[in-house]
Amino acid sequence: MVPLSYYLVLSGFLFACGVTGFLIKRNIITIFMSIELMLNGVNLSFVAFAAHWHALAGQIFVFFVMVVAAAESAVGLAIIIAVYRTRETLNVDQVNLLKL
Amino acid sequence: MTSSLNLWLIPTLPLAGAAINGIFGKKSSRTAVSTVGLFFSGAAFAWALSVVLRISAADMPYQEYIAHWIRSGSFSADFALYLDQLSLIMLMVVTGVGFLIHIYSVGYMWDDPSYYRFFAYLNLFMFFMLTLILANNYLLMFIGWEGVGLASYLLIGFWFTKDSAAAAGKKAFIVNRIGDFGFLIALFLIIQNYHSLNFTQVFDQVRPLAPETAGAGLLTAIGILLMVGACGKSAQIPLYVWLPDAMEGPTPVSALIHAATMVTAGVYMVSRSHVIFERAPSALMVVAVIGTLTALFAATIGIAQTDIKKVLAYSTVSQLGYMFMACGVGAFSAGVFHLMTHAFFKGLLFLAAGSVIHAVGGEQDMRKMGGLRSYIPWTFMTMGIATLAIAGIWPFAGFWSKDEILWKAYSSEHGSWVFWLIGVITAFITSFYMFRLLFMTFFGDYHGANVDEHGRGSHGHDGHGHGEPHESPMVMLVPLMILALLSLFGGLVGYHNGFEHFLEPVFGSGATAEAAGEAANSGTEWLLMGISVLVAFSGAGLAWLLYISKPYLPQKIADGLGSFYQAVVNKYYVDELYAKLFVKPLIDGSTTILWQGIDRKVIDDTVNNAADGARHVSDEVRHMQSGNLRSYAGWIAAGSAVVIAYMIWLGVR
Amino acid sequence: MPIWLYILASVIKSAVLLFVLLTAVAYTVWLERKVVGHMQNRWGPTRVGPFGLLQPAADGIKFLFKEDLTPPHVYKPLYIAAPLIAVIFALTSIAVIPFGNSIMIGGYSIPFQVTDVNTGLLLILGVTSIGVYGVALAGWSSNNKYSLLGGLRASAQMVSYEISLGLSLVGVLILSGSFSLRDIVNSQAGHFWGFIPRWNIFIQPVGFFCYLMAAYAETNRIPFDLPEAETELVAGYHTEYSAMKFAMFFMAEYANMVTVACLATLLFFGGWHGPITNVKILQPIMPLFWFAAKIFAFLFLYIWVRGTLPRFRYDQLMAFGWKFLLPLSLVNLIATSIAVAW
Amino acid sequence: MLSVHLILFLVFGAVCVAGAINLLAQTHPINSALSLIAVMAALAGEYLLLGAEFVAAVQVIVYAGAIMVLFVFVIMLLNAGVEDRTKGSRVAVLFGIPGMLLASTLVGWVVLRHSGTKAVAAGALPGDPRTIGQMLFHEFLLPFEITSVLILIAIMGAVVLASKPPTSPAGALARKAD
Repeated sequence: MVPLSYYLVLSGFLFACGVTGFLIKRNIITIFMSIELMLNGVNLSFVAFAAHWHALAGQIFVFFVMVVAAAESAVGLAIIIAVYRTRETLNVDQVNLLKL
Repeated sequence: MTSSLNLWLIPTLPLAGAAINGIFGKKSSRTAVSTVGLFFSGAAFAWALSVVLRISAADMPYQEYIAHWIRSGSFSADFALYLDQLSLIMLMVVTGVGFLIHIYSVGYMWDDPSYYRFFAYLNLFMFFMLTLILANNYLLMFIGWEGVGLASYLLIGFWFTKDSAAAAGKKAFIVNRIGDFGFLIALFLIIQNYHSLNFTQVFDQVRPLAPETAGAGLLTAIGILLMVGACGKSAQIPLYVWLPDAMEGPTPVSALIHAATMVTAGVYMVSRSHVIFERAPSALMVVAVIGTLTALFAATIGIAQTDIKKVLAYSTVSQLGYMFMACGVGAFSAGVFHLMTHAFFKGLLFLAAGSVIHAVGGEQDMRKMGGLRSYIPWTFMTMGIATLAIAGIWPFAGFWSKDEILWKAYSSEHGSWVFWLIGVITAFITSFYMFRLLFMTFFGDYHGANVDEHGRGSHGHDGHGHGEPHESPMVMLVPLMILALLSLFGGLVGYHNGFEHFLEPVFGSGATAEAAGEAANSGTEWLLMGISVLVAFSGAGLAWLLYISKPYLPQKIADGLGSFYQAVVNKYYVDELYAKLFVKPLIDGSTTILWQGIDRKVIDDTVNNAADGARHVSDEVRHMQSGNLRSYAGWIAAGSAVVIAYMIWLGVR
Repeated sequence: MPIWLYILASVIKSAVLLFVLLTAVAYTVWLERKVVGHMQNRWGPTRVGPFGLLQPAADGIKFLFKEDLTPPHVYKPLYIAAPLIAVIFALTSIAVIPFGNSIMIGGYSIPFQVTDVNTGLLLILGVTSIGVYGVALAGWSSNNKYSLLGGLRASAQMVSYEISLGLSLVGVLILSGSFSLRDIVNSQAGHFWGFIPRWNIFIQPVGFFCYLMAAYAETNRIPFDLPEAETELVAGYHTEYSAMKFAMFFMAEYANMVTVACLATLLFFGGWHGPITNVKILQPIMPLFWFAAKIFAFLFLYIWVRGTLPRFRYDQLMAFGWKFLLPLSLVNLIATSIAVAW
Repeated sequence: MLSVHLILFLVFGAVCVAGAINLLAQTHPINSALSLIAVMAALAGEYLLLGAEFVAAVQVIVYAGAIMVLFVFVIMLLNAGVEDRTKGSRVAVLFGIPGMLLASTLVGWVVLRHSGTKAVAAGALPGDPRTIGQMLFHEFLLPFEITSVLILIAIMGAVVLASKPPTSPAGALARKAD
């Protein structure tokens, strides 16, 4: 028997790691992976809540999150390839033309 | 009521005419335009006639529901029509006189380049006027009220290329707005207190109330505010100033809107609200005083006017004052009676004046007329009848109604001999200036043989030969004759209080009680009647003396009166006074405070400073958009931290 | 069953299974060399032991004692980890494969299976999909263009064919209504009309075809062995590997073949069910025998195909996978579900 | 007393934490990717503990087996090297990191304040494929179908984005003619 809060803290930790990764990582692919890490953290809390409240819908949400994550990574990685093709770099600090 | 009367057809037919003429008129021939205009107004008249024939007194008041309009909580205002004896009379007057004036307009406006526009407006006016009359609630009535105001504005400014016409239109509209403001507040008060605008519902709630004796009360307030609205629409002191200026419009318009129908809307509205007024004696007193003063005041101005239409305009104001006097003394049926007869003879007067103007090629100054009797005999005859009618000479229409009003002013419980006296004086003056008009125009020598300088080319009726005044075409004369007949015999409906009895279901038993008391005072009544006829004849005689027998006298009298005469000629400087009192301060205030002060300094500067500030802030803030993904993420993280902190604070608070 | 006994049984079963599996892997290699040799009119291994039967042992010793060469400029952690990943996940999936019915020992029912997970098939699929990393990382970490191309090809190919693989199995899953491999096998017990075994192959021939094709691609076997096409890429992703690391890839490949054969047997060929079940003495043994026989048949098919068919071109491979196999398995899935629903 | 459940939770949790931290610490994307795979695999274990076996399986198959393969594939394709520590964003450090720390501290505080929450038992919920499937295809049919459209669009978008634009129409035609 594990208290719900343990799962939530773990989930929050993973999410925070994802945010941190987004903030400190320069490689666009790693940043992307940080997003996936955040999604995974959220998924964990979904499943934990599903078990806690005996609501299967929580698990269903995880599937949708996964589907969206899959779609997102497919498109995102395609964009990364396109960016790399034109800018020849993966460093987000150097891909900053979209500004005033 | 077994079957529907299809009342809705009556307003919608002119609307259809207005739509057809307004949309297709420009490309259509004059014949087509006049056919459409006449057909739809005539159809409305015909349908109204058929309604009169089909409906019986037992069926009234008859209500007809058309569509639902506003339903908000317990409040509702629908497109629904209401027909009782009062609205029936108005209906007949509006459609009948309106149709005649439509016919007349065909001749009068034939040469105008905007012929179709005139008929579209005219039909539109009919639609709104009928809506006003037939509405079963104040809101729909108000729609008609505003609609006729719009139509009036459009028609006064019909020749909008002329500055004075455009200005007169605006003046009419703005002055009316002031009155409407009072009307609206009255409506708000009614909604607030009676939660309805439906006539039956409001009056059912008011009827059980006792008259407000202490002077001021809710009903008094509503009544006075309604009177403010009526003052605007019906050109009473202090809001009468627009009506003389409204004579800038084409003469049929003056006849239809500014004499026969629209200006009487105030009388109609006050009569319609008689339940409220009867329970607010102070409000009634206000109505009576305003009406009496207006009657006298306008009549005195009428003496010195030289423009034929201006004379008639002041006469209209004065006669409207009569009607309000009647309403003010509680004799609503007398007021409505005078409304009806006035519609006949004043419509006729205007149309005849139009015919005169037509005949002399656009000239409106009476001093340049004279001796027209032989040139335009039909016009002279009809106008003569109308003059006799308005002067109140037996047995013409005006006699019956005016006499009724004077008698009621004297005998009614709200009346007093003061009203009667002023009424008689006014009748004398009326008779005098009307005969003055008649004599100056039709008698003596023709002063305008060389009238060729008419700058009224825009009137469009200068296509005829000048020099010789000429009779108008039959299409104009026929309406004149019909109206002359009505002016002759229209008053007979009031014989033996027939008219009053007809309206009894509307105005209630009070009228009957008065009728009962009348018998006792019949001796007094005969006396008063004699006095009023005498006064009418003496007015006519004075006019004959001054303008036929001794034409040099008026100038002498004018010189003798000096500044007083100047004041009368200049309409007591009321326009100048208003300009000083209201218009100038308003313009100055608008310029310095509203425009330079508020608009420039407050609104513009607020907007400009906001824009400048936004630009400066943006100049700084745009650096946030560095194009760096991680910076955006940083902002998001910081922002979400704030949101989370706030949410948690909400939770633990 | 007390927990210690459960753990003990699991450990024993794991050890036995590992031994059997590795032996099977070794002798599959021997079998392949022998069969292909005969097909190509050669003898294959003959020197070590009778019929060269000790050849696998000799090979093993050779791999162990050969110099473990690590080229310069490789990314070392992954270079080392890649073969481990490959072999570990290849061996893991065998854990949920049931080889036969339970037997009773000391009053406890012990299944012929390391662990009976009721989503066994999903676990196999998951583990197989993770196995891709071994190949991909090996190719990338070797810092060699042939390796990299081999790795890229392998990962693309395996990801592509995994879809068809999964879809081809769904038909069977619909029929049996379970993810548990034991339930799937048990649903195939009995006969049609008394003599045709109630195997899924007869109901799902298209599904089986798709599965077979996808499985060949997943295991990088001829005709889909593009990742290690020696004529183009030297040896593909394991070009830079030698000695035991190379042996691990080798073992992974053959272990995967065994797993695929096991799955095919379980899903389409009735698992351990077979004729001659009424001989009392043989009852514990017969299921194992039938199972082994079927697996052998599959492995033989692998070798047979290898000896027969040429290699695809890479674009043909992708076109085949996406444009033919995937639609085919989808059609099969739809047809099956309609038939079942009806 | 440590139950088996708790021990397993801690083991998987430790792998998760280590993987997540390693993801941050590593400079080479491939290492980060592998760390993330480890996190995902460990999360699958956590899901098993929570009784969500189907979610666990899908987590491995989809996340670890497909999405992350894609990542690794792209890393290999672009031959991404060790990231360079450029200083492109002060905001991320000055606002982002403190914001993240603040937010996670607050959330952690709130969660732990309610540590009296009931324990979650293994297998407390039927997470088997049958129940999930029935729910997915009955209650959540519309979202399911919509996500399928989403996936289709994503596929097309990825193909369009990643495919090399033809240098010129003529060239494209010539290639087609080959």
